[in-house]
Amino acid sequence: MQAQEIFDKLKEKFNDDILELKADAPSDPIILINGAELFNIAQFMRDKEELDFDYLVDLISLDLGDNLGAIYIFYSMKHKHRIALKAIVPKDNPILPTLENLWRTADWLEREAWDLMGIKFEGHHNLIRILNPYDWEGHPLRKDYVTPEFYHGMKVPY
Amino acid sequence: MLNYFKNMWLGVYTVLVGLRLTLIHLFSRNVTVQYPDERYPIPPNARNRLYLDPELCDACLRCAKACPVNCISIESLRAVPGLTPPLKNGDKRNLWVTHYEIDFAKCCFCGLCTEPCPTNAINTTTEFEYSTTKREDLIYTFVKMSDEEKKEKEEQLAIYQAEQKKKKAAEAEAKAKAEAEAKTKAVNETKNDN
Amino acid sequence: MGEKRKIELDYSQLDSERMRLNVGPQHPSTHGVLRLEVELDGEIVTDVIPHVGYLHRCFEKHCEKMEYPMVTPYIDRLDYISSMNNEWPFIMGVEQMMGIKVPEKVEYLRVIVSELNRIANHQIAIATFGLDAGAFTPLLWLFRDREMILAILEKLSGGRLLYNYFRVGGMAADIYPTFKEDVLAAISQVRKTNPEILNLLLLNKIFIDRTASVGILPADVAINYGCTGPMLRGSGVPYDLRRTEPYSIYDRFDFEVQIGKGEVGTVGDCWDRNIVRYREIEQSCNIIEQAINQMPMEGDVKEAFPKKVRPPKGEIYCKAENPKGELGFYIVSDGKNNPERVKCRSTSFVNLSVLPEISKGYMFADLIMILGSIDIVLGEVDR
Amino acid sequence: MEQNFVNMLIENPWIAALIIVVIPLVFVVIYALIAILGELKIASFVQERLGPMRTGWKGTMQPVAEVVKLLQKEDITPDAADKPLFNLAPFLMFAAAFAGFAVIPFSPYFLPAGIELGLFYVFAIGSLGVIGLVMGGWASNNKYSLLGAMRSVAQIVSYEIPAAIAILSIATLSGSLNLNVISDNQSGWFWNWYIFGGPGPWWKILVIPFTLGLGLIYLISTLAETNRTPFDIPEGESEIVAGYHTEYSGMKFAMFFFAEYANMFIVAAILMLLFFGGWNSPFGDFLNQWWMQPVWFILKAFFWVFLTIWLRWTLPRLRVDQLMYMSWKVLLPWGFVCFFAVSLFVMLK
Repeated sequence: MQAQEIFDKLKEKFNDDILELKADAPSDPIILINGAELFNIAQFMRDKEELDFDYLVDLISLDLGDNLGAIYIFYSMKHKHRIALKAIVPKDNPILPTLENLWRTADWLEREAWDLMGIKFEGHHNLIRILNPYDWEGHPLRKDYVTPEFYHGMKVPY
Repeated sequence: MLNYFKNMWLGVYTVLVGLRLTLIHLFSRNVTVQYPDERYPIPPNARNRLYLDPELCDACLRCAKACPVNCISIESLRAVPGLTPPLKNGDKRNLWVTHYEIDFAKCCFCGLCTEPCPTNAINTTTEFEYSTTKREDLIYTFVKMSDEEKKEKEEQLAIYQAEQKKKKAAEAEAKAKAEAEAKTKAVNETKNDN
Repeated sequence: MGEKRKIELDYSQLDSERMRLNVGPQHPSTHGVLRLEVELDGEIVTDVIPHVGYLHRCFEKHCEKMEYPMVTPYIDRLDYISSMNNEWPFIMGVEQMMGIKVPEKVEYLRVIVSELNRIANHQIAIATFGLDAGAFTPLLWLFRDREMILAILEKLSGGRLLYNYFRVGGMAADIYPTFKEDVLAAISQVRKTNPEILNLLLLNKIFIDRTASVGILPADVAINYGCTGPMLRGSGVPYDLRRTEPYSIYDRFDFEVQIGKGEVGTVGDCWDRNIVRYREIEQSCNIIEQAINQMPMEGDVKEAFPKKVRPPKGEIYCKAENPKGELGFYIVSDGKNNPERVKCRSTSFVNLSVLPEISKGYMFADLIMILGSIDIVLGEVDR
Repeated sequence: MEQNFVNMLIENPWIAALIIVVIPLVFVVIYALIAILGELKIASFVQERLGPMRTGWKGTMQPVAEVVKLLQKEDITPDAADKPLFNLAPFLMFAAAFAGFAVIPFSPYFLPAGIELGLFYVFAIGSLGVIGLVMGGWASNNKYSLLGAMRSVAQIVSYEIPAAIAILSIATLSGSLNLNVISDNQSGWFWNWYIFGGPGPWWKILVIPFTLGLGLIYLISTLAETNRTPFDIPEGESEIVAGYHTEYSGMKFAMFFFAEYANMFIVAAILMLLFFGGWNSPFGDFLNQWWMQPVWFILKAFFWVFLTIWLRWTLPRLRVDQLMYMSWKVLLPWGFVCFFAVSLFVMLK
C-alpha cells in the first residue's frame, strides 16, 4: 500500500489527530500525528487487516529545539509496506503513551528514548535507564545537555 | 523405543565421524605464523602508525580538522616570504610548523588525515610495534622548534610585518593620494567642462 | 519407633530459596561486557534481566559533533565483527540525501566486500556458539578460514578489522591486481572446509541435543520483538532486506533466502538459527562468485566523490541487511557539515531484548546457548 | 611371587616403605607433566596450530614452566571463604587420588600394597575425592563454585554405578579382586585380554560383544569420573567459569590439577588392568621381560590418555540432564545386560 493510501485510511478513522503527510523523496514518508492519540492510532495500524503493521522497526527520538519528537517506523511483513509516524511533544512536558503492549520491542526502544532524550512513556512497566548508568543525571542527547564534570568522583570529559 | 536406539546409534556414529575428522587434522599442515621470527605480510597500504614528513608539511591544519578523535595538534607561525626555504616538493612555504604532535593513544587509525593532505606530508606506515610502558611515550612529536628558533622566526616575522605595515600604510597613503588627485582632477575636468 | 510416622510434605513450607546469579560483566561466554542477572531455581532459569550499557560510547552524541566523513570510523566500531556491512547503510543514506549515483564498479565492490564480511561474521558466530557448547576445535578452524577473508579486506582497505573503506560516492581505495584470484581462492577454501564444520559440530549428536528445541522463538514473537536477520529467518520468516527491499544491486544476484525448517527439533530453536547462518555462508559465496564475474575491473572508484559532503536539509532512514539483521541509520540533516541527529537501529540491541522471553524455564546451560545463538556484539548493543 | 622389588633390594623396612611411597609420587608428577604437554600439543595439532614453541625444544618444557608459575603465584584465600575447609579441600582430593596408587601393580614386581581386595579398595578410595570437591566448592563461597560442586557430585556418584557394574563383571570373569591376579590371568597374546573375553575355549567369541560393551561402558564412565569432555560439566568454563575451583589459584589450584591427573591415571590403570591385560605384552612372550612390563603398562595407560585428549578436542559438552540420562538410561541397562551375559558365560564355562 502506498503512503498516501495509508494516510487516507488513518485520516478517515482519526480525522483531526492525523496532521499531515510528508513524502518528499528521498526521505521516507512520514505522517505527522497528535501524540496523545498515538496508542490508538498504532493499535489501529497493527490490527487493521489492510494495514497489518506487525513490526516496529525503530523508534527515533529527536530534539527539535522547543519540542521533542518521536518517530516510529513501522513495517508490515505481510503487505511489505513501510510508514513512519511522527509525534511532537513539548520539551517541558514530554509525555507519550507507551506502545510496549502492542510491540514488545518498544520496551527497550522506549527505555533508550527515555534514557537519552528524556521522553516519558506513560504506562511503561519499567521505564529506567538502559545505556547510561542507572543513577546518571540528565538526558544526554538533548541539545542543551551539559556534560557533568564528575561522576562518582571520576572525571567525565577526558 | 525405536527412537532410543536411533539416538544411541546417531550418538556413536557422529562421534566417530568427528573423531575421524580431528584425526585427519592431527596430521595436516599447521598454519601458525611464529610471530617475531616469521611475519605475516603486511600490505603496503596498511593503516598503522602515522608518519609526518616535516619538510613537506605546510601546517594547513587539514589533517587536524579531518581527525575524528582530535589526536593531532599543530602550532604554526607565519613564514616570511623571501627568507623562507620552500617545501621539499618545491612549493612555497606559507607557514612554519613550530609544533606538531600526534597522540597515538588517541589515534583510531582511520587514515582520514592522510586523504586531505595537499602535499602527502602525513602518511600511514606499516609499522605497528611501538608499544611502550608509559602513556606519555605514545605522544609523538614530529616537529618541535626550539625556543630560540621560534624567537628568531617571530622576530623576523615582526620585522616583516612591521615592514608590511609600513608598506601598506605607504601604499594606502599613495592610494589615497592618487584617489584624491583623481578626484580633484575629475572635479577640475567637470569644472573645465562647464 | 513402633508407630509408623505419617510424612506430610508441604512444599510451600519447605525452606528453599532461589539463587540470584550474576553472569558477567566478566564471564567467558557473555560475548563481551554484558551483565545478566539470572534467577535460578536449582539449575532452572526462572528469570533473566539483562543489564547493558557497560560499553556505551555515546556514538549518537559524537555524531552530532562530527562531519559526515568522520562518522565512518565510529560506525566501524559499532559491530566490529562486520564493519563493512555497518558502513554501508550510513553511506548509502548520505548518498541518497545528496542524490549521488555511484559507479557500477563501486556497487559491485561494495557487494563483494560486504558479503565477504558477512561470511567472516557468520564464521565467528558459529565458532563462538560452538565454544559456548564446549567445542573448541571448530573455533580455530573457522578462524583459519576467516584469516583469508581478513587478508583480502586488509589489502583492499588497509585495516584488518576496522576498515573505514566506504566513502560517500565511492570507496577509499581501488582494488589491487590479484583481487579476483584472492577472492575466488578464499571462496573455494570456505566451500571446502564448510562441510567439515557441519560434520564436526553442527551435525554432532551431542551438539544437536544441546541446541535442538532449546530457546524456541516462534515467528510471531520474533516479529513482535523486532528480531531480524538469522534470528527471524531461523523462525521461518523469509525476511531478508536483500530480497524483500533490494538495495544497491542485490536484485541482480541469484541467491536463496535461508529459513529455519526445524529439521532436528522445532522451528526457531538454537540449531535452526545456526544452520541458517551456516547456509548463508554458502549463499554469500554464490553472490560473491556472481559479483566478481560481473564486476567491471576498469573504472575509478573515486569518480563520484562530492566536493564537500553536505547533504541538503531533510531526514532519511536507510537500512541494510547486516549479518545480524536489519541495521538502520536515521539521519537528520539541516544542511550543515555535520548531521543534526543520527539514530542507529542496532540489530544486536533489538535482538538481545528477546532473551528474557525465550530463556525462561530452560536450564542454566541452555541460557548460555540461547545467548550464543542470538549472536550479539556488545559494541553494537551499547553503542 | 615377590610383590616388591624394593623389598628385595633394601633390608630396612622403613626405608623400603618410604621408597615405595615416593616412587608413585614421582611418577604422578612426571606423568602429569607429560599428559599436560600431550594435551597442549595434540590440541594445537588438531586445530592446525603449533602450540607452545618457546619453552625448551619445541615447547617441551611448557608444563614445567606452568607448574613453576603456579607455585610462584600468590596464595589467595578469599575473605568470605570458609578458610579451614577451603585450604583442606585440594589436599584431601590429592590424598584420595594418590591413595589409589597403593594397589596399582606397575609390574608383577612392584605392587605397593598387595591386598587381596585391591579392586574394591581402589574403587572405594576413588569415591573419596568427591568430598574434597564438594568441600572446595562449598567453602569458596561462590555461586559458580557451588553449582560446579553440585554438578560434580551428581555426576561422579551416578557414573560410579555403571563403572561398578563393569568392574563387577570382570571380577566375575576372573574370579578375583586382586589386581595382580587379574592381570596375571590375561598373560599371553592379546586375545586373552578380558576385553576379548579373557582366556577360554573357542566359543568365548559369543561373549566378546558383551565384554567389548563393558569396556566401552567403563571407558565412558571413566571420562565422566575424571571430568573430561564431553562430561566436563563441573568445570564447564562457558557456563560456570571454572566450576569448583573458580576461587583457587597458585599452589592449591596446582594440587587440584595434580589430583585430577592422578585420578586420570588411576582410572586408566584400572581400565588397562581389567580389560587390556595390565602389564602383559600383547604379543605373548615377545618383549615380556620384567623390565618391559611396566613400560607396557604405562604405554597402555598413555593410550587411554591420548584417547581422552582426542575426544576432548572433538566433542562439545553435554548438559546436566543429558548426562544423567546417559548414565541411568543408557549405560546402566546395557551394563546389566552385559553383566548377565558374562555371568552366564562364567557359569557355563
